[in-house]
Amino acid sequence: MLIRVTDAPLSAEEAAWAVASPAAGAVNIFLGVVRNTNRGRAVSHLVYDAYPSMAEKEMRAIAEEATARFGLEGCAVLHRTGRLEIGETSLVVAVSCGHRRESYEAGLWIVNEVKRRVPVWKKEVWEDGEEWIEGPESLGMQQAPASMRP
Amino acid sequence: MLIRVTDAPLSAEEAAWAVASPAAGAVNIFLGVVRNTNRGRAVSHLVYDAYPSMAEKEMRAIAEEATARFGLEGCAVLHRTGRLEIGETSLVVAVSCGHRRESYEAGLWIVNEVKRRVPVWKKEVWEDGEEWIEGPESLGMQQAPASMRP
Amino acid sequence: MLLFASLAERAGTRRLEVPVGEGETVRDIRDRVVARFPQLAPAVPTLMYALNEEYAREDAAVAAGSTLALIPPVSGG
Amino acid sequence: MLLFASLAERAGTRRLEVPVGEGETVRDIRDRVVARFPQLAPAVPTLMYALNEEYAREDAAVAAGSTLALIPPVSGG
Repeated sequence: MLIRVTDAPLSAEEAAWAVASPAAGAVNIFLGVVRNTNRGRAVSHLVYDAYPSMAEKEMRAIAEEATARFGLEGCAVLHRTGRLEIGETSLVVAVSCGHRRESYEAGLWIVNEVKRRVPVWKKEVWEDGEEWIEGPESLGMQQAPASMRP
Repeated sequence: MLIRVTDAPLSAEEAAWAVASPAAGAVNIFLGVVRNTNRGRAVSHLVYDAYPSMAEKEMRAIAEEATARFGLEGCAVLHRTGRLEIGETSLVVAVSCGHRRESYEAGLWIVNEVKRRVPVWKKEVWEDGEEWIEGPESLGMQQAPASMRP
Repeated sequence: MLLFASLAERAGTRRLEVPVGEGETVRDIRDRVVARFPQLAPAVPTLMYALNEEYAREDAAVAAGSTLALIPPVSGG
Repeated sequence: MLLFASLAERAGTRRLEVPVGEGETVRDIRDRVVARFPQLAPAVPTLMYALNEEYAREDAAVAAGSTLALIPPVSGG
Protein backbone atom coordinates (compact mmCIF):
# COMPACT_ATOMS: atom_id res chain seq x y z
CA MET A 1 0.00 0.00 0.00
CA LEU A 2 1.50 3.32 -1.09
CA ILE A 3 0.16 6.47 0.61
CA ARG A 4 1.79 9.87 0.22
CA VAL A 5 1.19 13.61 0.48
CA THR A 6 4.03 15.40 -1.26
CA ASP A 7 4.98 18.61 -3.03
CA ALA A 8 6.92 16.65 -5.66
CA PRO A 9 5.40 15.68 -9.06
CA LEU A 10 3.28 12.51 -9.09
CA SER A 11 3.83 9.61 -11.47
CA ALA A 12 1.25 7.16 -12.83
CA GLU A 13 4.06 4.72 -13.49
CA GLU A 14 5.20 4.68 -9.85
CA ALA A 15 1.62 3.98 -8.75
CA ALA A 16 1.28 1.18 -11.31
CA TRP A 17 4.42 -0.48 -9.95
CA ALA A 18 3.21 -0.03 -6.38
CA VAL A 19 0.01 -2.00 -6.99
CA ALA A 20 1.53 -4.74 -9.16
CA SER A 21 0.64 -8.27 -8.05
CA PRO A 22 0.78 -11.65 -9.79
CA ALA A 23 -2.81 -12.25 -8.66
CA ALA A 24 -4.11 -9.05 -10.30
CA GLY A 25 -5.76 -9.18 -13.72
CA ALA A 26 -6.83 -5.53 -13.67
CA VAL A 27 -5.06 -2.31 -12.72
CA ASN A 28 -6.92 0.98 -12.71
CA ILE A 29 -5.12 4.31 -12.37
CA PHE A 30 -6.90 7.62 -11.96
CA LEU A 31 -5.13 10.96 -12.37
CA GLY A 32 -6.75 14.16 -11.16
CA VAL A 33 -5.32 16.86 -13.41
CA VAL A 34 -5.40 20.67 -13.28
CA ARG A 35 -7.66 21.85 -16.09
CA ASN A 36 -7.66 25.22 -17.76
CA THR A 37 -11.24 26.13 -16.83
CA ASN A 38 -13.59 25.59 -13.91
CA ARG A 39 -17.21 26.68 -13.74
CA GLY A 40 -16.65 28.49 -17.04
CA ARG A 41 -13.76 30.59 -15.78
CA ALA A 42 -10.18 30.44 -17.12
CA VAL A 43 -7.81 29.05 -14.47
CA SER A 44 -4.18 30.22 -14.31
CA HIS A 45 -2.99 27.64 -11.78
CA LEU A 46 -3.96 25.98 -8.50
CA VAL A 47 -2.40 26.02 -5.05
CA TYR A 48 -3.06 23.02 -2.79
CA ASP A 49 -2.83 23.19 0.98
CA ALA A 50 -3.07 20.12 3.20
CA TYR A 51 -2.86 18.85 6.75
CA PRO A 52 -0.30 16.28 5.65
CA SER A 53 -0.13 13.93 8.64
CA MET A 54 -3.90 13.70 8.99
CA ALA A 55 -4.38 13.52 5.21
CA GLU A 56 -2.10 10.49 5.02
CA LYS A 57 -3.97 8.91 7.93
CA GLU A 58 -7.31 9.39 6.16
CA MET A 59 -5.92 8.21 2.82
CA ARG A 60 -4.62 5.06 4.49
CA ALA A 61 -7.97 4.44 6.18
CA ILE A 62 -9.74 4.84 2.82
CA ALA A 63 -7.29 2.48 1.10
CA GLU A 64 -7.73 -0.13 3.82
CA GLU A 65 -11.50 0.12 3.67
CA ALA A 66 -11.43 -0.21 -0.13
CA THR A 67 -9.10 -3.19 0.07
CA ALA A 68 -11.52 -5.06 2.31
CA ARG A 69 -14.63 -3.93 0.45
CA PHE A 70 -13.48 -4.64 -3.12
CA GLY A 71 -10.92 -7.40 -2.51
CA LEU A 72 -7.99 -5.36 -3.78
CA GLU A 73 -4.54 -6.82 -4.32
CA GLY A 74 -2.85 -3.40 -4.21
CA CYS A 75 -3.77 0.22 -3.60
CA ALA A 76 -1.93 3.54 -3.95
CA VAL A 77 -3.21 7.02 -3.07
CA LEU A 78 -0.95 10.02 -3.72
CA HIS A 79 -1.85 13.69 -3.33
CA ARG A 80 0.31 16.59 -4.32
CA THR A 81 0.44 19.98 -2.57
CA GLY A 82 1.79 23.42 -3.45
CA ARG A 83 1.50 25.25 -6.77
CA LEU A 84 0.31 23.17 -9.74
CA GLU A 85 0.18 24.35 -13.33
CA ILE A 86 -2.40 23.36 -15.96
CA GLY A 87 -1.91 19.71 -16.91
CA GLU A 88 -0.11 18.73 -13.72
CA THR A 89 -1.39 15.84 -11.63
CA SER A 90 -2.79 16.61 -8.17
CA LEU A 91 -4.12 13.15 -7.27
CA VAL A 92 -3.24 9.59 -8.22
CA VAL A 93 -5.45 6.66 -7.18
CA ALA A 94 -4.31 3.23 -8.36
CA VAL A 95 -5.82 -0.14 -7.53
CA SER A 96 -5.23 -3.71 -8.63
CA CYS A 97 -7.56 -6.68 -8.28
CA GLY A 98 -8.80 -9.77 -10.04
CA HIS A 99 -11.19 -8.32 -12.57
CA ARG A 100 -11.92 -5.10 -14.40
CA ARG A 101 -15.32 -4.14 -13.01
CA GLU A 102 -14.11 -4.13 -9.41
CA SER A 103 -11.05 -2.11 -10.41
CA TYR A 104 -13.24 0.66 -11.83
CA GLU A 105 -15.71 0.56 -8.94
CA ALA A 106 -12.99 0.58 -6.29
CA GLY A 107 -11.09 3.40 -7.98
CA LEU A 108 -14.10 5.68 -8.23
CA TRP A 109 -15.14 4.89 -4.66
CA ILE A 110 -11.67 5.87 -3.39
CA VAL A 111 -11.56 9.11 -5.40
CA ASN A 112 -14.98 10.08 -4.04
CA GLU A 113 -13.90 9.33 -0.47
CA VAL A 114 -10.67 11.31 -0.91
CA LYS A 115 -12.66 14.32 -2.07
CA ARG A 116 -15.12 13.89 0.77
CA ARG A 117 -12.88 13.51 3.79
CA VAL A 118 -9.16 14.01 3.20
CA PRO A 119 -8.04 17.37 4.61
CA VAL A 120 -6.71 18.99 1.43
CA TRP A 121 -7.83 22.32 -0.03
CA LYS A 122 -7.33 24.01 -3.35
CA LYS A 123 -7.11 27.66 -4.25
CA GLU A 124 -8.03 28.62 -7.79
CA VAL A 125 -5.96 31.41 -9.21
CA TRP A 126 -7.29 33.36 -12.20
CA GLU A 127 -5.67 36.22 -14.07
CA ASP A 128 -7.63 38.72 -11.98
CA GLY A 129 -8.05 37.07 -8.61
CA GLU A 130 -8.04 33.93 -6.53
CA GLU A 131 -10.23 31.97 -4.18
CA TRP A 132 -10.05 28.98 -1.84
CA ILE A 133 -12.55 26.40 -3.03
CA GLU A 134 -14.60 25.04 -0.16
CA GLY A 135 -16.29 21.69 -0.55
CA PRO A 136 -15.87 18.98 -3.15
CA GLU A 137 -16.46 19.73 -6.83
CA SER A 138 -19.03 16.98 -6.81
CA LEU A 139 -21.40 19.48 -5.23
CA GLY A 140 -20.99 21.40 -8.48
CA MET A 141 -23.20 24.41 -8.81
CA GLN A 142 -25.22 23.47 -5.76
CA GLN A 143 -22.60 25.26 -3.74
CA ALA A 144 -21.82 28.78 -4.79
CA PRO A 145 -18.19 29.95 -4.56
CA ALA A 146 -17.44 31.71 -1.27
CA SER A 147 -17.29 35.07 -3.04
CA MET A 148 -20.93 34.70 -4.12
CA ARG A 149 -22.23 33.90 -0.67
CA PRO A 150 -23.82 36.57 1.52
CA MET B 1 -6.35 9.28 -30.48
CA LEU B 2 -3.81 6.50 -30.07
CA ILE B 3 -4.77 3.04 -31.39
CA ARG B 4 -2.30 0.20 -31.69
CA VAL B 5 -1.98 -3.58 -31.90
CA THR B 6 1.62 -4.50 -31.25
CA ASP B 7 3.88 -7.30 -30.02
CA ALA B 8 6.00 -4.80 -28.07
CA PRO B 9 5.46 -4.10 -24.33
CA LEU B 10 2.74 -1.57 -23.48
CA SER B 11 3.27 1.47 -21.27
CA ALA B 12 0.72 3.23 -19.05
CA GLU B 13 2.88 6.33 -19.22
CA GLU B 14 2.74 6.52 -23.02
CA ALA B 15 -1.05 6.23 -22.89
CA ALA B 16 -1.26 8.97 -20.23
CA TRP B 17 0.75 11.30 -22.45
CA ALA B 18 -1.38 10.42 -25.47
CA VAL B 19 -4.61 11.53 -23.78
CA ALA B 20 -3.23 14.66 -22.10
CA SER B 21 -5.30 17.80 -22.72
CA PRO B 22 -5.47 21.18 -20.96
CA ALA B 23 -9.26 20.79 -20.85
CA ALA B 24 -9.10 17.45 -19.03
CA GLY B 25 -9.52 17.29 -15.26
CA ALA B 26 -9.59 13.49 -15.12
CA VAL B 27 -7.46 10.79 -16.72
CA ASN B 28 -8.32 7.13 -16.27
CA ILE B 29 -5.96 4.36 -17.32
CA PHE B 30 -6.85 0.68 -17.27
CA LEU B 31 -4.29 -2.07 -17.60
CA GLY B 32 -5.33 -5.61 -18.37
CA VAL B 33 -2.63 -7.78 -16.82
CA VAL B 34 -1.78 -11.48 -17.07
CA ARG B 35 -2.61 -13.07 -13.73
CA ASN B 36 -1.23 -16.24 -12.27
CA THR B 37 -4.56 -18.07 -12.04
CA ASN B 38 -7.77 -18.26 -14.02
CA ARG B 39 -10.83 -20.25 -13.03
CA GLY B 40 -8.82 -21.72 -10.18
CA ARG B 41 -6.06 -23.08 -12.41
CA ALA B 42 -2.40 -21.96 -12.30
CA VAL B 43 -1.46 -20.12 -15.51
CA SER B 44 2.09 -20.35 -16.88
CA HIS B 45 1.72 -17.65 -19.55
CA LEU B 46 -0.66 -16.45 -22.28
CA VAL B 47 -0.34 -16.23 -26.04
CA TYR B 48 -2.42 -13.61 -27.83
CA ASP B 49 -3.37 -13.87 -31.47
CA ALA B 50 -5.08 -11.04 -33.39
CA TYR B 51 -6.37 -9.93 -36.74
CA PRO B 52 -4.33 -6.75 -36.43
CA SER B 53 -5.73 -4.55 -39.20
CA MET B 54 -9.34 -5.32 -38.30
CA ALA B 55 -8.61 -5.11 -34.58
CA GLU B 56 -7.23 -1.60 -34.99
CA LYS B 57 -10.28 -0.65 -37.08
CA GLU B 58 -12.64 -1.90 -34.34
CA MET B 59 -10.60 -0.26 -31.59
CA ARG B 60 -10.74 3.05 -33.44
CA ALA B 61 -14.50 2.72 -33.93
CA ILE B 62 -14.94 2.02 -30.21
CA ALA B 63 -12.75 5.00 -29.27
CA GLU B 64 -14.69 7.30 -31.58
CA GLU B 65 -18.02 6.10 -30.24
CA ALA B 66 -16.81 6.59 -26.65
CA THR B 67 -15.50 10.05 -27.46
CA ALA B 68 -18.92 11.14 -28.72
CA ARG B 69 -20.85 9.34 -26.02
CA PHE B 70 -18.84 10.49 -22.97
CA GLY B 71 -17.40 13.78 -24.25
CA LEU B 72 -13.80 12.60 -24.10
CA GLU B 73 -10.85 14.91 -24.66
CA GLY B 74 -8.49 12.04 -25.44
CA CYS B 75 -8.59 8.27 -25.86
CA ALA B 76 -5.95 5.55 -26.27
CA VAL B 77 -6.53 1.83 -26.83
CA LEU B 78 -3.50 -0.47 -27.09
CA HIS B 79 -3.50 -4.25 -27.33
CA ARG B 80 -0.48 -6.47 -27.20
CA THR B 81 -0.05 -9.79 -29.05
CA GLY B 82 2.31 -12.72 -28.79
CA ARG B 83 3.58 -14.44 -25.65
CA LEU B 84 2.93 -12.61 -22.36
CA GLU B 85 4.27 -13.63 -18.96
CA ILE B 86 2.50 -13.22 -15.60
CA GLY B 87 2.34 -9.52 -14.70
CA GLU B 88 2.70 -8.25 -18.26
CA THR B 89 0.13 -5.87 -19.70
CA SER B 90 -2.07 -7.12 -22.54
CA LEU B 91 -4.46 -4.15 -22.83
CA VAL B 92 -4.25 -0.43 -22.07
CA VAL B 93 -7.34 1.78 -22.22
CA ALA B 94 -6.79 5.44 -21.32
CA VAL B 95 -9.30 8.28 -21.47
CA SER B 96 -9.30 11.93 -20.47
CA CYS B 97 -12.30 14.18 -19.92
CA GLY B 98 -13.64 16.93 -17.72
CA HIS B 99 -14.65 15.03 -14.62
CA ARG B 100 -13.88 11.82 -12.78
CA ARG B 101 -17.19 9.97 -13.04
CA GLU B 102 -17.25 10.10 -16.84
CA SER B 103 -13.63 8.98 -16.97
CA TYR B 104 -14.47 5.80 -15.05
CA GLU B 105 -17.68 5.15 -16.97
CA ALA B 106 -16.04 5.71 -20.35
CA GLY B 107 -13.04 3.54 -19.50
CA LEU B 108 -15.13 0.58 -18.38
CA TRP B 109 -17.43 0.93 -21.39
CA ILE B 110 -14.43 0.80 -23.75
CA VAL B 111 -12.86 -2.21 -22.03
CA ASN B 112 -16.16 -4.06 -22.25
CA GLU B 113 -16.52 -3.22 -25.95
CA VAL B 114 -12.94 -4.29 -26.66
CA LYS B 115 -13.62 -7.65 -25.05
CA ARG B 116 -16.89 -7.99 -26.91
CA ARG B 117 -15.90 -7.20 -30.47
CA VAL B 118 -12.19 -6.71 -31.15
CA PRO B 119 -10.76 -9.74 -32.99
CA VAL B 120 -8.12 -10.82 -30.48
CA TRP B 121 -7.83 -14.25 -28.88
CA LYS B 122 -5.88 -15.61 -25.98
CA LYS B 123 -4.47 -19.04 -25.35
CA GLU B 124 -3.93 -20.06 -21.74
CA VAL B 125 -0.87 -22.18 -21.19
CA TRP B 126 -0.63 -24.27 -18.02
CA GLU B 127 2.15 -26.54 -16.88
CA ASP B 128 0.33 -29.54 -18.32
CA GLY B 129 -1.54 -28.22 -21.31
CA GLU B 130 -3.00 -25.25 -23.16
CA GLU B 131 -6.27 -24.02 -24.58
CA TRP B 132 -7.59 -21.18 -26.71
CA ILE B 133 -10.13 -19.24 -24.68
CA GLU B 134 -13.26 -18.60 -26.69
CA GLY B 135 -15.53 -15.76 -25.65
CA PRO B 136 -15.01 -12.93 -23.20
CA GLU B 137 -14.20 -13.65 -19.57
CA SER B 138 -17.20 -11.59 -18.68
CA LEU B 139 -19.26 -14.67 -19.46
CA GLY B 140 -17.41 -16.25 -16.56
CA MET B 141 -18.59 -19.70 -15.63
CA GLN B 142 -21.64 -19.45 -17.85
CA GLN B 143 -19.43 -20.61 -20.66
CA ALA B 144 -17.52 -23.79 -20.04
CA PRO B 145 -14.00 -24.01 -21.49
CA ALA B 146 -13.92 -25.69 -24.89
CA SER B 147 -12.35 -28.81 -23.37
CA MET B 148 -15.41 -29.31 -21.18
CA ARG B 149 -17.93 -29.02 -23.99
CA PRO B 150 -19.41 -32.11 -25.67
CA MET C 1 -9.48 -16.63 -46.25
CA LEU C 2 -7.85 -15.80 -42.91
CA LEU C 3 -7.79 -18.16 -39.93
CA PHE C 4 -6.86 -17.27 -36.37
CA ALA C 5 -6.24 -18.80 -32.96
CA SER C 6 -7.70 -22.30 -32.56
CA LEU C 7 -8.80 -22.40 -36.22
CA ALA C 8 -5.32 -21.64 -37.49
CA GLU C 9 -3.89 -24.36 -35.26
CA ARG C 10 -6.50 -26.91 -36.37
CA ALA C 11 -6.06 -26.15 -40.08
CA GLY C 12 -2.29 -25.79 -39.80
CA THR C 13 -2.38 -22.51 -41.71
CA ARG C 14 -3.40 -18.88 -41.19
CA ARG C 15 -4.16 -18.11 -44.81
CA LEU C 16 -5.91 -19.86 -47.69
CA GLU C 17 -6.63 -18.85 -51.26
CA VAL C 18 -10.19 -19.95 -52.05
CA PRO C 19 -11.86 -19.64 -55.48
CA VAL C 20 -15.14 -17.65 -55.46
CA GLY C 21 -18.00 -18.38 -57.85
CA GLU C 22 -20.43 -15.70 -58.98
CA GLY C 23 -23.18 -14.96 -56.43
CA GLU C 24 -21.54 -16.97 -53.68
CA THR C 25 -22.01 -16.00 -50.05
CA VAL C 26 -19.90 -16.14 -46.91
CA ARG C 27 -21.64 -19.42 -46.09
CA ASP C 28 -20.71 -20.96 -49.44
CA ILE C 29 -17.04 -20.13 -49.03
CA ARG C 30 -16.99 -21.31 -45.43
CA ASP C 31 -18.60 -24.62 -46.40
CA ARG C 32 -15.99 -25.13 -49.09
CA VAL C 33 -13.19 -24.57 -46.58
CA VAL C 34 -14.79 -26.82 -43.95
CA ALA C 35 -15.16 -29.56 -46.59
CA ARG C 36 -11.42 -29.42 -47.11
CA PHE C 37 -10.59 -29.03 -43.39
CA PRO C 38 -13.21 -31.10 -41.57
CA GLN C 39 -11.38 -30.47 -38.29
CA LEU C 40 -12.89 -26.95 -38.44
CA ALA C 41 -16.48 -28.24 -38.43
CA PRO C 42 -16.96 -28.27 -34.61
CA ALA C 43 -16.16 -24.52 -34.51
CA VAL C 44 -18.78 -23.52 -37.08
CA PRO C 45 -21.74 -22.99 -34.70
CA THR C 46 -19.91 -20.21 -32.78
CA LEU C 47 -18.15 -18.54 -35.71
CA MET C 48 -18.53 -14.97 -36.80
CA TYR C 49 -17.24 -13.62 -40.12
CA ALA C 50 -15.42 -10.55 -41.37
CA LEU C 51 -15.47 -9.45 -44.98
CA ASN C 52 -12.75 -6.92 -45.79
CA GLU C 53 -12.25 -6.22 -42.06
CA GLU C 54 -15.93 -5.62 -41.25
CA TYR C 55 -18.20 -8.05 -39.46
CA ALA C 56 -20.49 -9.70 -42.05
CA ARG C 57 -23.47 -12.06 -42.03
CA GLU C 58 -23.42 -15.57 -43.42
CA ASP C 59 -25.57 -14.54 -46.34
CA ALA C 60 -23.40 -11.60 -47.42
CA ALA C 61 -22.23 -11.82 -51.04
CA VAL C 62 -18.51 -12.31 -51.54
CA ALA C 63 -16.86 -10.56 -54.48
CA ALA C 64 -13.73 -12.08 -56.04
CA GLY C 65 -10.61 -10.63 -54.41
CA SER C 66 -12.35 -10.06 -51.05
CA THR C 67 -10.69 -10.95 -47.76
CA LEU C 68 -12.91 -13.25 -45.72
CA ALA C 69 -11.92 -14.08 -42.14
CA LEU C 70 -13.33 -16.72 -39.81
CA ILE C 71 -13.72 -15.13 -36.38
CA PRO C 72 -14.03 -17.46 -33.37
CA PRO C 73 -15.55 -15.90 -30.22
CA VAL C 74 -13.10 -13.16 -29.28
CA SER C 75 -11.25 -13.27 -25.96
CA GLY C 76 -8.97 -10.24 -25.96
CA GLY C 77 -8.29 -7.83 -23.14
CA MET D 1 -4.33 24.93 17.05
CA LEU D 2 -3.73 24.40 13.33
CA LEU D 3 -5.24 26.57 10.60
CA PHE D 4 -5.30 25.80 6.87
CA ALA D 5 -6.23 27.29 3.51
CA SER D 6 -8.56 30.31 3.76
CA LEU D 7 -8.43 30.26 7.58
CA ALA D 8 -4.65 30.47 7.63
CA GLU D 9 -4.76 33.37 5.19
CA ARG D 10 -7.42 35.21 7.17
CA ALA D 11 -5.64 34.73 10.49
CA GLY D 12 -2.19 35.35 9.02
CA THR D 13 -0.84 32.23 10.72
CA ARG D 14 -1.01 28.43 10.40
CA ARG D 15 -0.34 27.63 14.05
CA LEU D 16 -1.45 29.01 17.40
CA GLU D 17 -0.70 28.01 20.96
CA VAL D 18 -3.97 28.21 22.89
CA PRO D 19 -4.31 27.61 26.66
CA VAL D 20 -6.80 24.89 27.61
CA GLY D 21 -8.80 24.94 30.84
CA GLU D 22 -9.99 21.80 32.58
CA GLY D 23 -13.12 20.25 31.02
CA GLU D 24 -13.04 22.51 27.99
CA THR D 25 -14.40 21.29 24.63
CA VAL D 26 -13.52 21.85 20.99
CA ARG D 27 -16.20 24.53 20.92
CA ASP D 28 -14.67 26.40 23.85
CA ILE D 29 -11.24 26.50 22.25
CA ARG D 30 -12.67 27.51 18.88
CA ASP D 31 -14.65 30.34 20.46
CA ARG D 32 -11.54 31.62 22.20
CA VAL D 33 -9.65 31.68 18.89
CA VAL D 34 -12.51 33.33 17.00
CA ALA D 35 -12.70 35.99 19.73
CA ARG D 36 -9.07 36.83 19.03
CA PHE D 37 -9.41 36.51 15.22
CA PRO D 38 -12.93 37.78 14.43
CA GLN D 39 -12.17 37.48 10.72
CA LEU D 40 -12.61 33.71 11.19
CA ALA D 41 -16.20 34.04 12.40
CA PRO D 42 -17.88 33.79 8.94
CA ALA D 43 -16.24 30.36 8.43
CA VAL D 44 -17.53 28.82 11.65
CA PRO D 45 -20.88 27.46 10.33
CA THR D 46 -19.12 25.19 7.80
CA LEU D 47 -16.14 24.14 9.94
CA MET D 48 -15.23 20.64 10.95
CA TYR D 49 -12.65 19.79 13.62
CA ALA D 50 -9.81 17.36 14.08
CA LEU D 51 -8.39 16.45 17.46
CA ASN D 52 -5.01 14.71 17.24
CA GLU D 53 -5.59 13.99 13.53
CA GLU D 54 -9.03 12.44 13.93
CA TYR D 55 -12.31 14.14 13.07
CA ALA D 56 -13.98 15.27 16.32
CA ARG D 57 -17.30 16.79 17.37
CA GLU D 58 -17.69 20.25 18.83
CA ASP D 59 -18.47 18.82 22.25
CA ALA D 60 -15.39 16.58 22.42
CA ALA D 61 -13.22 17.24 25.46
CA VAL D 62 -9.77 18.69 24.75
CA ALA D 63 -6.89 17.56 26.93
CA ALA D 64 -3.93 19.87 27.46
CA GLY D 65 -1.24 19.21 24.85
CA SER D 66 -3.74 18.08 22.21
CA THR D 67 -3.54 19.22 18.60
CA LEU D 68 -6.79 20.78 17.49
CA ALA D 69 -7.26 21.68 13.81
CA LEU D 70 -9.97 23.78 12.19
CA ILE D 71 -11.02 21.99 9.00
CA PRO D 72 -12.87 24.03 6.36
CA PRO D 73 -14.87 22.00 3.80
CA VAL D 74 -12.24 19.94 2.01
CA SER D 75 -11.64 20.38 -1.74
CA GLY D 76 -8.79 18.04 -2.60
CA GLY D 77 -8.47 15.78 -5.59
